[in-house]
Amino acid sequence: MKTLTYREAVREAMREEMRKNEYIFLMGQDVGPYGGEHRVSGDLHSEFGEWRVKDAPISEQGIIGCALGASITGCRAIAEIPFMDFIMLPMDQICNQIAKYLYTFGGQASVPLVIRTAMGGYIRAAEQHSQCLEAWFIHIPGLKVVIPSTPYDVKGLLKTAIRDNNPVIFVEHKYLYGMKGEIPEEEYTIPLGVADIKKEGNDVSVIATSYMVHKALNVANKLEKEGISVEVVDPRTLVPLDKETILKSVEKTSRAIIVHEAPLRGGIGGEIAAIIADEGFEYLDAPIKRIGAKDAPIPFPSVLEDFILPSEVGIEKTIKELL
Amino acid sequence: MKTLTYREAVREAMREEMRKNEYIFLMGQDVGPYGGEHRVSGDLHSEFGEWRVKDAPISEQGIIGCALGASITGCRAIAEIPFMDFIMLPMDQICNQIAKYLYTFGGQASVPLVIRTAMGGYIRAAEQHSQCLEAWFIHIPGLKVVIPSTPYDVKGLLKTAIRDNNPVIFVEHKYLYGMKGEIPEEEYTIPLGVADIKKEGNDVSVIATSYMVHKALNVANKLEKEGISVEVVDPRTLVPLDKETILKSVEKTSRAIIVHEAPLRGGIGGEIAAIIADEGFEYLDAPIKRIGAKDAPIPFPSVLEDFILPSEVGIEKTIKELL
Amino acid sequence: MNNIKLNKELILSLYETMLKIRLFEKTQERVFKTEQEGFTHVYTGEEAIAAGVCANLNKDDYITSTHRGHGHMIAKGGNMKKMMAELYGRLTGYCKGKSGSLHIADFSIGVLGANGIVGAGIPIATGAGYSIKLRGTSQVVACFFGDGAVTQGTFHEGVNMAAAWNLPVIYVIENNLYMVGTKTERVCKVCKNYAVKAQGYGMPGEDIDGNDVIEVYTATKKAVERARSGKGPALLNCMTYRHSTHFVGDLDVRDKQEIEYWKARDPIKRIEEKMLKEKIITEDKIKSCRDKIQGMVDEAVEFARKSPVPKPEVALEDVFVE
Amino acid sequence: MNNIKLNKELILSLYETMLKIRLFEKTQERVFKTEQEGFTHVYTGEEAIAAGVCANLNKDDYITSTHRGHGHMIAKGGNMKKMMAELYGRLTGYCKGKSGSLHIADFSIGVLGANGIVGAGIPIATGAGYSIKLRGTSQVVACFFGDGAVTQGTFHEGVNMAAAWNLPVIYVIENNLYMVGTKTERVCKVCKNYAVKAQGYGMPGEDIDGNDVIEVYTATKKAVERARSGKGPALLNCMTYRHSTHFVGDLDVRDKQEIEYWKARDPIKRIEEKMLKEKIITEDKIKSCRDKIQGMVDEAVEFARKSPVPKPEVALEDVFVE
Ligand SMILES: Cc1ncc(C[n+]2csc(CCOP(=O)(O)OP(=O)(O)O)c2C)c(N)n1
Ligand SMILES: Cc1ncc(C[n+]2csc(CCOP(=O)(O)OP(=O)(O)O)c2C)c(N)n1
Ligand SMILES: [Mg+2]
Ligand SMILES: [Mg+2]
Repeated sequence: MKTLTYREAVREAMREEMRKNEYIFLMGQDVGPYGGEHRVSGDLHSEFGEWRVKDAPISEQGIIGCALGASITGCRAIAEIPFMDFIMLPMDQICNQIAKYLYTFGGQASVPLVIRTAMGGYIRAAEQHSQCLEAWFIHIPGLKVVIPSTPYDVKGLLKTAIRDNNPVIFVEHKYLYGMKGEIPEEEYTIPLGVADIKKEGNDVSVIATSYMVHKALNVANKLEKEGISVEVVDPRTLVPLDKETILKSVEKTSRAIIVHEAPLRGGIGGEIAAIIADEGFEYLDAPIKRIGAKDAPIPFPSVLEDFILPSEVGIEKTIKELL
Repeated sequence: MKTLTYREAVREAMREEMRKNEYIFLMGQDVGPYGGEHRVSGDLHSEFGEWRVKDAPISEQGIIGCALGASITGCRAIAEIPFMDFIMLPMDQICNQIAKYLYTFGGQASVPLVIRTAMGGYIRAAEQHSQCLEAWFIHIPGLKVVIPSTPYDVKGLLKTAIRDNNPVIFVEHKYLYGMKGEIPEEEYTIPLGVADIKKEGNDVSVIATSYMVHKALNVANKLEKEGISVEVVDPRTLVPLDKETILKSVEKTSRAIIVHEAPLRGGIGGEIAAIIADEGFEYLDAPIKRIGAKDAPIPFPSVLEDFILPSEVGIEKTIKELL
Repeated sequence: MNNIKLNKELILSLYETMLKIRLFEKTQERVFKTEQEGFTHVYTGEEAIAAGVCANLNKDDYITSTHRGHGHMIAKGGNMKKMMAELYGRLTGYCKGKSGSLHIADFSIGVLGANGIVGAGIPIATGAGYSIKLRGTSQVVACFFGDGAVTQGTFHEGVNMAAAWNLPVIYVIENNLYMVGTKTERVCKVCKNYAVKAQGYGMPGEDIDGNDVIEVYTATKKAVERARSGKGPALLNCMTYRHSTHFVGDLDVRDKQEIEYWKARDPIKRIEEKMLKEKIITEDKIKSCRDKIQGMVDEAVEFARKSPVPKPEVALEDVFVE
Repeated sequence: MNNIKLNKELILSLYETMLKIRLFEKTQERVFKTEQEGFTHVYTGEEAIAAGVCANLNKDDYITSTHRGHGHMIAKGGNMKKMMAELYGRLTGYCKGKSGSLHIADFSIGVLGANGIVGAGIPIATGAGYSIKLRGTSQVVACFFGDGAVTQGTFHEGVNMAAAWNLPVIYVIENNLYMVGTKTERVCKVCKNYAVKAQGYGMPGEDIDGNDVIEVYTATKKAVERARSGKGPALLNCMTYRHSTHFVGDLDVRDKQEIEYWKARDPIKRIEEKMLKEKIITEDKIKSCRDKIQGMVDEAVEFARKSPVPKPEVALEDVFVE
């Protein structure tokens, strides 16, 4: 085992896969000599050179379109959109083009590409640099959506995503880049569609994603001392979604809370709640609760941002209200 | 009372409001002398002239940005995006700019504009001309979202939307444009945030939007003869959402089915189901069901499109399974 | 082969390609109305562009196409039967009958797909160019789009990247003066001499007569040679006019005189006249050529008609690949 | 006022504006590190552009701004106290302390907002121009953005519409050769002489020395007069260089010599030398001017420090207006 940051784990996954396949390339603003907006690409440019680690103009549609064009003609692109907020610009390329290419042309060409992007707040970056938009992508058939919460997960899932022959929206978290975790020395991958129970428990299931997994774990560890047993389920991938693991957890606990950082309304919490309210209805002893950002854009100073975004206090309160 | 098509009702709403306020203008591709991609603007160009009914280039970001810039400097824009699929192009202008303008600048400038767009399939227009994307917009704080199902509603709601000082995403339906309905001779408006019970019933609540309202009504009318009493609730606006009316209906019937045309996963059905599974949990006698498009892009020939999109047969089947 | 005088075989083959497109589209206009679903945009009047451009391409070169894409497919060597079957929504079609007129592709001959989103193919073509560079082949890409598409941000972004990185892409504007029912000059000050835009990206651009197949061919030849030798992209602005309405069944808001002016410059009539004058062909040969091609088209229609309609479940295939 | 020789008062006032920006930004760089949250991009080195452009604008003229927007605000007449309070996240700030350095606006003086999305302000400026046309006033819009923003589709779409419709918008490129840590020439072949792009849209464009405030002023004057008289937009490509890193605290990947080269062309040093040479100002006056302005900036800092932090509930205000 070795200790890597989430950022390093991402880089290592790319490095290992790029060494194996010379047609994989990374493209994005400042991914080259500068080392990436969040310093994720680091030294990849010096190892792989100009054409495999490509600095792009501020042309998000161009970047994603280019990644698509290359990926249907023998390459595998990894495109970086450093703030998920900017992903609004290439939505057409992602959702009208990439997601539908295989389907529209009757299976003629697959699109083996990964769009790496970083979501999330808690970094005082204000309204246009803090959003979480994963919910948009689960709504578009043809895209896989991955949202890892730990260094271990991010490395194993990114390697799988790069090898996948389908387009993957790979959602990192800015706040997590600095987080350290244990990583095996040997190579490993994690399949898409397999949730991870980050902590077992019996009283309530908290289904949380990305950075919220850590907040949920902190609360769970705290409540354990108070005799409340919280199960924390991390779906890890949203498409495909491992609903069996989620439903099994709810079957055990009879109570479900879904926590995500994105605004509550229209977030993935609705989707997960709806699955439980349909397929797990008989298991439930209490209303399904959702926790997400309050109904406002994300302001920058800590006093305001922390008020809008989910907090451990809020998660704890909801758990206690539900029991 | 007079009879107008949905298309004519939209046009009449614009005409009436534009006559009252000379700073309202309509901008979009082909809205001018050609009369609109769906012939909605019709003769407005000849009444209001070049600057108030403005043909735009194929620049969706430009159109929406232009609408924004005009609407914070004394005008009120109505921007037309004739196929909702194309709204992927100006997502940044809509969701990073328009939705956040008032908030980001601390309330300094409101953004009184309406983006009119037409969603929907059943017209054999294939993967990139058939989508319903209303779910994306409810997820972005700062946008109102309206989705009318009848000529009466579309006129009254559009007039309100145009007068609203906030940005409104106004989602028409291509299939409905030709539908006729009764409209009062005298002026009227419909407030945002008020659902409409399109048919009362006691056995099950079907919450449906846009064209699906009509499919639900057809099924309800059919089942009535079989002794099954279906209540059809049309939220009409998604933000603000009239959850009281929805919850009250579920309180009465104890059963809920949500029907929308967009793909099931990530659709507004999840949001509505989650609200019911939380705030209406105690009313429920059965799982909450959702009906939406199957998990695929939308193919063009009727045999395939009709298989992917929700059908009356499917709605009927789900109702019967639930009872 | 010298620059201006093309050899007889080449001219004949350009002519034949144009004729294939014309007769396919004329037939499509007719059968669409009664036998197909959806929408269709035909290419009549613009045949010289697809023919002149694609005659310079090898089978493994790429093209990206548009909503008005049948001509590109035919010129790149597409199979008319599979095309027509697709337009009829039949399982034997290029896309299993799923996608119809707006969305034809044949990856086996480098047709990377027509596109329902105006301008969206431009960065995709740039990406194919990037792939060529990375893989180190000598392929090129021809990227077709309309004069309206030039007003899309994707044009700007895609072309800039290709120019910056010397990618082997030929950007071909099919400048038919209109975007649906709006004259492009109403929304774009510089729109007839688009070549000037190329300077702003640091690449060559040329305004050419898009109804003169030989001019299109020779301008493309230069651009393709340049691109293959690693010197980067070029922009070709081909002036033309569509004979049809925007889509079949649409109203026509265009000026009668304008239509007449352009019909007199019909690219097929022009090449026929030239060939007759230069004795490359005879009236008889023209007729037999037309008959032969119409026969192929009719066969394609027959094939489509007889082909099976997909089962509903086909609609769930190809969302993901293994 | 004639074209080349500006009068003394005007030069002094341009100088004063530049100095305000410089001292505000130097102070901001310092206080940011220990007293503020978030991110901040400063404008040092580029002052001549905001000063020279905005000196041509009336209070009711509009500007749109960027992530590097403090200079635009000051040049348009913004209140330093409200600015600094915003940077500190205080309730007395321009945006109630919600949005910080990246998002300052003052609608009362026509500043329609800084923007965290590169290039997004460009179509918004076009829309303000459209509004002027529709309302029939004689206002103009100045739209600021960087050389990197030129590679955005929004640039292309926004500028094309203004050119097509003769909207009164001056598009001002602050061309500092970089986009974060990447030299623009690596991703854009034509990037120092951006004016050539203007031709592609059918509007005038000029490449100018953005570190010469008088050149910026006179070029803008011409463009503003043209726009006010209904003749349409113009593009000004102002070459400049930022003294700071991309954001405060970022690493600097730029060449030392390049930095030295440009620091020697510091716009403030240049105008000071010119004024001294032409006896428009004395060394003493420069000093007292600097002291006076630094005093204003310090007052702004004090104001900010003493201002109340917003209550958490402020975060829920302004999502919608009545
Ligand atoms: C992004 C987008 N906006 C609008 C449309 C609707 N539309 C379809 S074709 C067309 C006009 C295209 O004009 P041009 O590029 O000149 O091609 P032409 O039809 O003239 O061949 C428009 C506006 C679309 N398909 N995609
Ligand atoms: C759409 C978008 N893409 C990327 C970024 C990240 N980003 C912030 S500033 C910047 C560089 C901008 O360069 P330029 O326009 O030249 O302005 P400068 O910083 O040089 O003043 C980038 C890429 C962003 N904010 N928005
Ligand atoms: Mg055209
Ligand atoms: Mg720059």
